[in-house]
Amino acid sequence: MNAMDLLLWSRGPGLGIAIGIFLFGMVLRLFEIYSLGRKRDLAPARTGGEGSGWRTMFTRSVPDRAQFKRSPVVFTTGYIFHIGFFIVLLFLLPHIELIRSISGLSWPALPTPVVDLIAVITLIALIVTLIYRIMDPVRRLLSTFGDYLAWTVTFLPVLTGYMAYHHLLFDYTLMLALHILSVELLLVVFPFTKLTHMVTLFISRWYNGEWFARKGVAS
Amino acid sequence: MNGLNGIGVKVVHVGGNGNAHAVLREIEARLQLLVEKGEEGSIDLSGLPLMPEDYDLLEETLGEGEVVAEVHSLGPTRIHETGIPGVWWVTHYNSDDEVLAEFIEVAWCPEILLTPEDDVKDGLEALRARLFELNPKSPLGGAPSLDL
Amino acid sequence: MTASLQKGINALREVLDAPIASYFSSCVRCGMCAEACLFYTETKDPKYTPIHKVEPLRRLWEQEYTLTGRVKKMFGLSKPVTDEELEEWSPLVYDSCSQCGRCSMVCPVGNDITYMIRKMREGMAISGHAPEGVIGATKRTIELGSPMGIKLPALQTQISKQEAETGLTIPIDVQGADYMALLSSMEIINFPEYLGALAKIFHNAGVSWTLSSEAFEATNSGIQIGVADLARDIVMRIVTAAEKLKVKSVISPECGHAFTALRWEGPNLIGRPYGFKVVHILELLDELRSAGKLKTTGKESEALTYHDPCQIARRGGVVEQPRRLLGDVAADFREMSDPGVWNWCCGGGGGVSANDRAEHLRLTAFKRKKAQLDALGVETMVTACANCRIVLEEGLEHYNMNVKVVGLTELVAEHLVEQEAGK
Amino acid sequence: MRDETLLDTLKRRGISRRGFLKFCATTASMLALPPAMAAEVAAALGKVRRPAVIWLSFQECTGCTESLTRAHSPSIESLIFDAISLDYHHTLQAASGHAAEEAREHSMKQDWGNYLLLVDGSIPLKDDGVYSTIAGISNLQMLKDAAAGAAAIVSVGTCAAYGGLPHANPNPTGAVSVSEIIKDKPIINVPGCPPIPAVLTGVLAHYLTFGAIPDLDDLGRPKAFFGESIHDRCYRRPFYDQGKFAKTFDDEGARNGWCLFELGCKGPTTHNACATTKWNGGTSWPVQSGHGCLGCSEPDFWDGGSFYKALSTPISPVTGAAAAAVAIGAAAGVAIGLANRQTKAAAKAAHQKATIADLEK
Amino acid sequence: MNQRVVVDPITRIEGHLRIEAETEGGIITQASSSGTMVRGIEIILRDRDPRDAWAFAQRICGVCTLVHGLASVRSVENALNYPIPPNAQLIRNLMIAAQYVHDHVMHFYHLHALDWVDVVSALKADPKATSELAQSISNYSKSSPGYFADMQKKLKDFVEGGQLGIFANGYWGHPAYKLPPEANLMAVAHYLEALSWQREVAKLHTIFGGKNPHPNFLVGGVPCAISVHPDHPGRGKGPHYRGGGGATSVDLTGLQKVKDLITQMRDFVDQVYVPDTLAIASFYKDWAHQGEGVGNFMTYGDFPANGMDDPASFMVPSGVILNRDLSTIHELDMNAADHIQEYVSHSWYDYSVGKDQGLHPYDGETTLNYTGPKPPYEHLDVDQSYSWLKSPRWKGKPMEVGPLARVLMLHARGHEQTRELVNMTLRTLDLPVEGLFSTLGRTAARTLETKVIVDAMSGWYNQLIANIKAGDVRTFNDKLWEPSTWPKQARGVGYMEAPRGALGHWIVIKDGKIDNYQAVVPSTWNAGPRDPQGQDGPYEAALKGQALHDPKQPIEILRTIHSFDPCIACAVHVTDPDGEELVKVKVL
Repeated sequence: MNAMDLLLWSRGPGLGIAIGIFLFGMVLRLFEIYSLGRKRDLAPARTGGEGSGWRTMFTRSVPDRAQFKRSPVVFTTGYIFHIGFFIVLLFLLPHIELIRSISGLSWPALPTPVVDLIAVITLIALIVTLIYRIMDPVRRLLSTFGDYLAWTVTFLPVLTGYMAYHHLLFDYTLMLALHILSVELLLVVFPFTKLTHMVTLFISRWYNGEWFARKGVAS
Repeated sequence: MNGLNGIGVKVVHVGGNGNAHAVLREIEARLQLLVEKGEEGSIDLSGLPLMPEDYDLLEETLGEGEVVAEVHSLGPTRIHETGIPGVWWVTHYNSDDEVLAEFIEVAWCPEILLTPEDDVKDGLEALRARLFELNPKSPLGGAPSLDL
Repeated sequence: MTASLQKGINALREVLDAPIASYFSSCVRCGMCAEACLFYTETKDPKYTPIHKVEPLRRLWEQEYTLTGRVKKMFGLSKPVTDEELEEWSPLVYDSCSQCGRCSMVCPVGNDITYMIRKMREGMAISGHAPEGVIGATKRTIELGSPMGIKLPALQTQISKQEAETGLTIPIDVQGADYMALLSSMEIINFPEYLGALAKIFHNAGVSWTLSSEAFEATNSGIQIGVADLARDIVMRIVTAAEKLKVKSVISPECGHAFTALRWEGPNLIGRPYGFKVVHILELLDELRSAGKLKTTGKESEALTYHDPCQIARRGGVVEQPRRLLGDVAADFREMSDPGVWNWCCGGGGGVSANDRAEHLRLTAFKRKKAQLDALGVETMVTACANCRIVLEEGLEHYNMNVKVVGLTELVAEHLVEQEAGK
Repeated sequence: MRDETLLDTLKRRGISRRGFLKFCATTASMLALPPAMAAEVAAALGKVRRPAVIWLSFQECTGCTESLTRAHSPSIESLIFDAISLDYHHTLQAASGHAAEEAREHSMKQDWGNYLLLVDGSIPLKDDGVYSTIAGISNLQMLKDAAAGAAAIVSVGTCAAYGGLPHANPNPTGAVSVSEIIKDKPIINVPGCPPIPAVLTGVLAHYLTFGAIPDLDDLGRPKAFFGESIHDRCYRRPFYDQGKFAKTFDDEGARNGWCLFELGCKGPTTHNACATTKWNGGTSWPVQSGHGCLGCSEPDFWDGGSFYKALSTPISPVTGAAAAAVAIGAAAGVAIGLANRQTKAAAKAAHQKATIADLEK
Repeated sequence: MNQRVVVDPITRIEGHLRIEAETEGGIITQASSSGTMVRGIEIILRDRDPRDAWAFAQRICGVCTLVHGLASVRSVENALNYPIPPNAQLIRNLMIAAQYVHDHVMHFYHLHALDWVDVVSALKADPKATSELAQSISNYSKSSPGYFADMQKKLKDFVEGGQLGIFANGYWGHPAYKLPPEANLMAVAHYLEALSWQREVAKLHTIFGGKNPHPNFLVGGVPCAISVHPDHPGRGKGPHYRGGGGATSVDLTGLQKVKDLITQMRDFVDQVYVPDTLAIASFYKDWAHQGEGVGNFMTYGDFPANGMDDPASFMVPSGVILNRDLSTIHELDMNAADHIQEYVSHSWYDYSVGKDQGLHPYDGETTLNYTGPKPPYEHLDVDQSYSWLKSPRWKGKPMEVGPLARVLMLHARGHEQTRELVNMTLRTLDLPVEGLFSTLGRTAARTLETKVIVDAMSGWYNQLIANIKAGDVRTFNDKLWEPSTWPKQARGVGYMEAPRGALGHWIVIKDGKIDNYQAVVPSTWNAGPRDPQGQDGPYEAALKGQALHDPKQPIEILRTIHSFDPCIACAVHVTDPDGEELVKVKVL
């Protein structure tokens, strides 16, 4: 199999398989979660919790100031790699074209050198995150194989995308194929690792926000 | 109606790609070699993608020199010395006047302008032959020899 | 597998619900919850990271309720939950968690870790991995009616004393009173002034109230140890008494977990809403105050601060009321750092104070409160939880700190505008 | 004449030493050799002899041959007259039928082991190759016979190099490339649909000059011409970097020469010399005229998705797979949901009311 | 003596074609035309994006490299009712015209000339006399004695070198060659001139389409944005200014180049192609009575002035002429189920409705089913299926398409310039009008229509420039570009006059994808096998009755076959009636 075959496979059947596994996995996960049910709270609430549930989905993205001071590295690198990852994902023209071809939606792209710079920053933030995970006793204790796997499959698309753009290691065709494959790996691994948090965190935050709100506390 | 003169034209250029700078640096290095060690060299301009702006920059920086020459063999070859002595601009055309190749030569004199030694030898014979035709009795006539 | 472990795991299977599944699905092991937990911040021991404390629960969820977990289990790739492990986890679930809920506030993905620990205790307790001290308290509550073993005669003694002190009648078993007050055994033994304070305030405000001889104890060890069946029995005593007396409301005393148990968990434990309302005493006082029925005079001149009991503030939603009340009676109120819903626990909530084995850890954790107080330089610390009060006093004593702890209700009572007595 | 060197030929045609020097300099430039190599080219060309060339056409459209006739430097006539001896070529040769076949057989016999074999078109293997025959002989047989005596093979065009259009899905005739069949001869792939004539003549010039095949990439293409992607050498590349893209074929961006990526240009993954050599004597090339690169010098480019869909998009719609996955996911979800509920219900059923006694282990 | 003649391969054509012919006493009594190569492009096209189809279809042929691409684009536009801007129409006309001029000249000199011109004989020519001959028929500048002497020397060097390359094994000296040495030398010189000329004029495609062969096309217009702007002054500087460095190749320099190329084309046609045709034809007048064919002629029409929806604006009109009757022109309907049908009774295909039924292309099927002999084979069974070509018929009748059909149609419809040119030709060659229905007529018609078309190019060019000057630079209509704007189902036909004749692509689109695609190409009309009624195709009919001077050197077959300008791969052998091969025939 040559580089072009690999690219065609990754853009064709590979993508279908990856998206299939991703959606299969995510739908399954949601069923797994919701099938466990939740008892209705019979205690009279101070305030309705739903609104607060929705609100917490977003407000929880902003840390409490004191809390930020306690873990600046985790917060800062976390912010940078999340935001960087999504800028690269959503504002590089080829990615927008992908989204447009699937969903019909599109928006203006950022200049490629800007995205390139952000990719580098994202990579650095991810590396710092990994180092911190290895060095910091709490994160080291908590970390499982799945955490390192999730880190790897997140890191690879950014790295291979950067390498493809700069023609590093392999020629662009092969590098692009590897880039797309790395994204497909991400999609395949996604539902079965903590990467599901991208979806389930909204569920969790809703539960959390709703729970606190019933007690009259904005969480 | 079929004239193009009536059309106002905007020529949109896409901006240089910076390769002119690379070429100029290389010229500088080669020129230094020529001065210090007498080494001649040339740069193939078709090896690098140059935008019109890059050409402009190259031409503007190098300027026009004193010598212009043209060789006619397998189509014309046009040569001019740039405003930097020792830096020659050599363009080979085919018989349809299309550019075949383009070089910047850094040399005392571009190689293609030098007369090949074999041609000089042939030329000497030819001249003697013509002299002989003019005056078969001249001391040189009739016995052309390369020994001279 | 032992029968007890079987029971424990069965209990965990029962309590695992959609929120927990979502929480475990969302956790990214970022470790930020560690920084929110005073047992970690004061020890720097990573095992006290809140989410780590529910690791056995996570594994059980994965094995029982996910496809990948089931597959892994089928191929013997997952580690089963064992008695040894639960024993190892017992100090993490009981000793180093006061159920303060702070981690639930900081988790970036929104996990309510406190909720998970509460649920995990259901399995721990039933499989015999609860600490001795907490088991004892629970036993006493069930068998004697109160965790400290206090019975009605002891209360009656205190009632008499307070009636004498205040010159007011303290009503008991009055049918149709508006409010039925509850007490925590800590108050009965250590802070009986609270009862007097109530009498004075209600007298002044003209509130009709009563105590119940059948259910005066508000604390609920069943909640702390984490056995819903027991907690239900305990709650049921109060519900039965209140409904028998046909009161409109039940007043939860200055006790954190009692409020949580009665106000938030109670209806869910008994499986139906109450026929009465539950208010915290601070809520009631604040209501009276805004209705103009609570008139105070004079203010404390010395610098004081307020310690928010976790279950009342963060987990109970009573945050502004104490501050308004204090505004009336304190001239030099100083807010602690991280106030209100961001407060730091005294270290003894969630059954930790009843857990002898945790004493050293609790005192270590108290360093957080010490640092807060040191930064503030106050002489008095007001609070609204008898358990907090005890724990704080022990901590202050341990660290030789010269700070007085008072209950807010008593403080308010001291500044009441006196009206004609003996109505 | 077969023993005459190229220098002899040129001299006989009255070309001076200066002319030869120029010829070598331009050849070196075309082959992307450093200018200093011109002297080596001269030395080599001074000695080489005209090789016999046999050109076989199989499943093709003659576009490759047409392309060769558009070669500018060297032109096809100078190639035919000066550089090579084109002994068999369907479209150009005078002879037909048996005479043509005889010319081929004669040339093969005379230069056995030394001739260059050029092939355009793919070779159908399905059903014993009935889908393409010449003189009643299957393409496969003719290729094998001719390849046996070749010094080297040049696969001209994408069909011969990689199977090309006949090989595209569903490949009704079982078409394959030359390299799928011939394994024991050096093969130079000169893909393109059609290939750039200068690339083909350049490859021939290289073979003539050095008597060996040029450096090839892993797809068997000469690195000198296929070493870089269209995108990297494209004059519109700065616009890609600036994020300026034509959105349709006739908007301001299109008229201003902005990048055609969004319109499906396959330049980034296509290796060819179009951007530098251009087409038809440097007149223009697809991107310069305004259409994205089709990627025609790459294997399986016909099956690389629509020519108008950006390189980063799926080749085939994923909606079907997505819908199926959601459906299967939901079915599996319902199944595991039921199982979960059963587990929970069983746990509830097994619940025995806790007593104080249970607390002690 | 009866012989079966099989010719394989025929060279100097595009593709692979084979003809088997029965001869009786040196006269062909029945010929069978067989295409021996198939790629299944129609099968490959299924389920693809209709907007991509042109690129696939274009690769049907690399010689008439433009026509299938354009027919494909037109079929999609017809199906979607997709209008294109006037500039796109003009640019397409220019590109089609350039294809004609390029293709016809190349056909004449490089594919056809060697049937009439003896290369070896040219060595005997007197350059001075050649110069006089050349100057007597044309004012072409390259006509000095020195020029022809140089040319002769070049040829001589080549021949003396002993390695004849592409000229090897030609039947030089065959008695059928009638030209004097001087005419042969002139023709050989022009053979080389035309090689260099065609390289140049192909550039018109390169400017608009990016490359040639296989320039690019676009559904909805042309893919070459015009980068001139009416509001801005020009720019350009110095002796080294190369031009063309603008945004696109269709800039000021590019348009000027187009103008120069049109002049270059016209000059060559006027000064070389037309005079050479007449000069060579004057030596072969006997060929005005041979190789006629079926006598039915058909055109679809092309070169619209107002878009494809207005056939009245076509420069080349459509119509059908039956039995040489120029007085009656039958109208044809591309969409009518009973007008155009393809038969497979002698083709290696299956139809679901049975092999003897004809199918309109919309319902066309492409199911490969080879039933011929296993290769290597000596002959085909011409009573059964014997070709990869189908047999298209109009109302059941075989039709000849191509230059002769067009010239006849223009003539019959009263096109003035065509009438003048035809009359001039007939006068010059002293031939009756019936002389057109022949091998010679076919070749001459090709030359004449080239003249008509090259003369029309300036008009389209001027109109394009006028539009640009007026500020209209539109080249593409994006309204129906997105498949989401299309109906769920649509079908259309894209047709054009390709250099080799009437070309149609029928497309059925379903859910934004190709559901069925059928191309009926000129060479299928001309070279297709017999139909169920046993009616010959035009090639077969044209060879019928042909006398062969020497069956071993059947130059006559090549002359007639080449006069059609075949665009397929074929082959011819000679075998006896029992199928036993007698002799393999060498063909020039």
